[in-house]
Amino acid sequence: MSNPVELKEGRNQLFSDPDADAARQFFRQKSRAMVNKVTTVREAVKTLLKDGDYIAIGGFGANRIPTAVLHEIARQGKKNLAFAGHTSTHDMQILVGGGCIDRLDIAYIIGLEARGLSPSSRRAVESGNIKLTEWTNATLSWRLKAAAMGLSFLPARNILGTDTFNYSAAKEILCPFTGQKYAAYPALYPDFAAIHVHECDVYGNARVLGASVSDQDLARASKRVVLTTERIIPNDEIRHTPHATFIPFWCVDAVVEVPFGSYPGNMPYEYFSDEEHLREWLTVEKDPEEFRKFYRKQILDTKDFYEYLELNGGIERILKLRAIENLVANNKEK
Amino acid sequence: MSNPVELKEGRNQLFSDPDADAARQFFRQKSRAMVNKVTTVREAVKTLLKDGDYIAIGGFGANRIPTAVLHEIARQGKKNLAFAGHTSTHDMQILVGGGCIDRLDIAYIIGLEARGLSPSSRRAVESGNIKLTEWTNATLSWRLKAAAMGLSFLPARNILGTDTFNYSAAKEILCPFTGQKYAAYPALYPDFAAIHVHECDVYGNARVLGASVSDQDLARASKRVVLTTERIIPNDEIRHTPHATFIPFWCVDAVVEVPFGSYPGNMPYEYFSDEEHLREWLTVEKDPEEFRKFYRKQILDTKDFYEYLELNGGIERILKLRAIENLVANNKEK
Amino acid sequence: MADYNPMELMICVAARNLEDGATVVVGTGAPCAAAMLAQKTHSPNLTIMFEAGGVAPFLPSMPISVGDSRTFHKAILASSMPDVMETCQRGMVDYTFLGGAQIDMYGNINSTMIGDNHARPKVRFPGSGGANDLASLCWRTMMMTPQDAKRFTEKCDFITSPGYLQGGNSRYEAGLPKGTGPYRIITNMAIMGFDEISKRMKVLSVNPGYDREDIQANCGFELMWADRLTDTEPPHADELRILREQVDPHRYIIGR
Amino acid sequence: MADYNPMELMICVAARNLEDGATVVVGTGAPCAAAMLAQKTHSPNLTIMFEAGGVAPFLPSMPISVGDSRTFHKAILASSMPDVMETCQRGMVDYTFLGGAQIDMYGNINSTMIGDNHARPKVRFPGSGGANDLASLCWRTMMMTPQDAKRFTEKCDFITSPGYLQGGNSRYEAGLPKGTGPYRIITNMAIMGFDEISKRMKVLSVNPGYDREDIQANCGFELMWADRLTDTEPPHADELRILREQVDPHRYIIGR
Repeated sequence: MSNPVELKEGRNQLFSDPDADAARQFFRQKSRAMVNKVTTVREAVKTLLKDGDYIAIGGFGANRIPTAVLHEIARQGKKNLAFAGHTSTHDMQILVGGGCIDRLDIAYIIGLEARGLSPSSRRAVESGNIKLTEWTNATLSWRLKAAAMGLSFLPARNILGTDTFNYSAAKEILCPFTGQKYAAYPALYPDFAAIHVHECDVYGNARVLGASVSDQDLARASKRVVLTTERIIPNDEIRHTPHATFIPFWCVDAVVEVPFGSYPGNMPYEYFSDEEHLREWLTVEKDPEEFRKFYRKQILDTKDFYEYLELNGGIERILKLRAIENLVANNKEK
Repeated sequence: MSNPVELKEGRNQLFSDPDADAARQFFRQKSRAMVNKVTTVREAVKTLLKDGDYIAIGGFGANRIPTAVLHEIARQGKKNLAFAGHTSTHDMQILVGGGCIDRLDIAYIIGLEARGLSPSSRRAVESGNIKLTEWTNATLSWRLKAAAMGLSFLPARNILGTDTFNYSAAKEILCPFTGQKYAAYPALYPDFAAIHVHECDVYGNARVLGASVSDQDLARASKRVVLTTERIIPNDEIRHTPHATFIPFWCVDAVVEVPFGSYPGNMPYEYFSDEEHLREWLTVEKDPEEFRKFYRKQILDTKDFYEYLELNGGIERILKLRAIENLVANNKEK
Repeated sequence: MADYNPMELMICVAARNLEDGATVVVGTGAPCAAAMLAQKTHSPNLTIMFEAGGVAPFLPSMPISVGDSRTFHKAILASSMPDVMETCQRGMVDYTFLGGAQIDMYGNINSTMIGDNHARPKVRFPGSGGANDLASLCWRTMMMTPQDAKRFTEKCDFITSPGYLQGGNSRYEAGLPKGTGPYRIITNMAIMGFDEISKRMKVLSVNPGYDREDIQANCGFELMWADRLTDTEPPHADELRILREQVDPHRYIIGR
Repeated sequence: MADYNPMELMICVAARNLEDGATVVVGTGAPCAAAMLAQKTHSPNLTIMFEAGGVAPFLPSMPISVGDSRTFHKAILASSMPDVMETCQRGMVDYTFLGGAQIDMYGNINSTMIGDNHARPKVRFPGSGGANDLASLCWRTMMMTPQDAKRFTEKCDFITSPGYLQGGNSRYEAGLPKGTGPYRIITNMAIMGFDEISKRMKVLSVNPGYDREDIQANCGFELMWADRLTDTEPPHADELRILREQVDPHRYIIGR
């Protein structure tokens, strides 16, 4: 087949293997038994994540994030991780603070949206010590979807003609039916994913309320998946409304019940983000030394997520954030 | 780029245009206003479907099908339609009986699963009067997904090496990352789709309970969409649980409230399929003349779906089917 | 002859091949019965999936459609056809069962048509439905079928669903996922597997009441034979009891 | 000077470009304010969408994240990022708004970095997020930005999001959807569109208090000028009242 159109390729590195047969070989031996998977955050991170792995985090920035798992990754000193930066903001702050990352698929990880930029994430990315490959939010979504579908690539119509393409690892292809030029995105099969959900049963059958971002695909695409959940619910409840199941058990390796587990992030219908605490991060990050101390106190020297939560106001703080989430002006009466 | 691998192509005809830019031009002028779209089946079919269109039907065979719309298509004598035969069984019986179809993307349309084969659908397909292109259930699913995604094609790993491929309109392509051979499927943007749902508001924001088959993609892929619904619910109810919305209003052109509208098909949680009536179809179809009379009486001579339902036992029949659906042994007491 | 019929034998044998903790996509009829029997005997943790979206239901009775309400009755998931098919494509589904009018020595299956003109077939069958998809994408494909020389044919009129195509590595060279393919063909006479290298059909065990000559005489191509050919273990009393009392009490399947 | 600030002007002008019945994907800040203002004035039936999945919410206040609870408060749909992006890709989304550190004469936008070494940038910005996606896939892209000669640059250090690329038909030749592209650049000084043929930035109207010389002096490339150059209509009292009282009562955006 002669091809008069020159097809371009992004020049940057691909940090994960898109091969669908290689992924299938992994999934072939992954357990599909519906067994009780309840464990601790410590155990889940210890057994399911190893140095050098490619990781991805559910939710969106500071919304519905598995904070307990992120802290524990830092606490256990995991190193040389590659990270899918698909609007990953507070998650990036935690992982960068712990020095856990050396490769980054970057779409949006420095800004905390309307809150401003993270000085430490920015320093890390400007330092040259982290390898960067450019993508966009949609490309990372579609890279996960390609994997969830069991493919090695998907075509799409964005990023063509830009430097975002030039510094990605995408490739141009032609539609065999129309001749139209497309960007082809390599499937992204993360080694490890952590997702915080509203409710799941002990087997990992999970429900998410509100916007789901890319988590349906993320759970399916990832080789090992940890769920933290606001609450564990009976399997009967899952079976009562099977079309509401968002993640089925066979995707999931570990379940940990972590109420308030998205703190300081927003958990829809549960509690709003702690904007004061997030502002404290952005302020203290300006001075690397101050940030180191803050990070040690908040994360490395706390034994678990509950100690961290207690340090920042505990359940009383959550009740205030719940009032904000519920658009109640003031919860003094409670 | 020199390419040592010979890439094969299916030899049969493509009945719809996969071009994504052509579809975008259509969608650009499609109304996105959230306005009251409630109408009648007659008006919806009259204004939204024209002879020669490519149509697709929601649900799965004799489960959650928009019977009222199917009957009305026959009653209005629509002709030369192309049809997406993705486990379309009772829908195919109705459309074939009305002589509405002349092109068929065929995956599964002759058998009624455990009930046996439809003699009239079989005769139609064996006659040579309907152009056939072979696909599978998954390929038609993915062709709709390609359109729902706004693409002109998607890759997949099935049908390679078979006559199903040879008599399709698929093409082989290579993954630009792994060199792996894939089947490429042309996007399917139907001109018209009808979907029966459990509940929707007057704007077309709809919910489906139970297995959803391909209807989420079908609603998004299709240029004009009619919903029939067991019940119209308030918009407030949609806004109360926005993650439960299965089809958003901007996909939908017309909404018709048709309680029991999947009869004689199964409607999950509402009523089971009428196996006696479906058996009557399969029996009477054996004799073309008998079938013509039956079809005239049941469909062409009834003025609407309710008259058809009444002819076959009316709401009392539905109550019996509801008891079966609910696994109640006997509903005599009701 | 023992106190069971060929359908009961085939279902019991099929069920034994579904180990605990595995996933299987089934259709209506005998495959669904085999999966239900496996679940009620040695594989309580077998996940049964249906292509329209139902996964891991408590099946109250035999479904009449792979999309009817029974297929997601108290299920873990009532999802979509693409979700189920993509789960297969991702390599998470171990088994499936197919039927067909013809099968050749490489396990290729015809459920589309008889004749040589696709536009005007002598006989048209239902076609692929999800059969090609499942045969392409699940790890192991099984078939339960009565055996005769017409059905077990030298050459399918139409290859609807892929077996090992032309044998050897041709299946994977065509692009189908590595390591997938036909696994067991369970007939009234024998249980067949496939030769590791040539990918030709190979008899593994002989059912009670039949011998090698019967089996070859009722096959339109030359069969290979396992070095250690065994006798098929007949249905156990327990299997038969559960199959008859709990799985198919109305004898929809086993009464055929 | 009239009784409004440049941000208020830009938001009012942007809002007027969002007609009733249209769809728009917005981020946090000024674009969201413009969409809310349009909805509360002439476009009650404007559908506001957020890339994390929220569609058509009753926004109780300005979201702080495009994925926070506000973005799907009493919404029509709380969906997923791929669903929203695919809706854009399918051609169902009319408008979007972008921001950036640099913009060139073809409307290409840099929100990634300053410098010439991608691995070690002088300054790193947030990067694309969903910006490239929305600029590629929505029909019309708008930008609200203060205007100066550094930001309006001859050449972006990095093209994060596509405008008309190298002008003419280059955007569509690159494969981006036909008919899409930058539509309005709304600054404190002027409103710009793009020339139909060359696709170069063209001033359409001049804001109160500025003249042609100001506008060209604060632009790093040569601007084109509309044949019928108009004066930008300043914010109406009604627009300002609704913006200040209902859209942004805490002056998060308009107080900047």
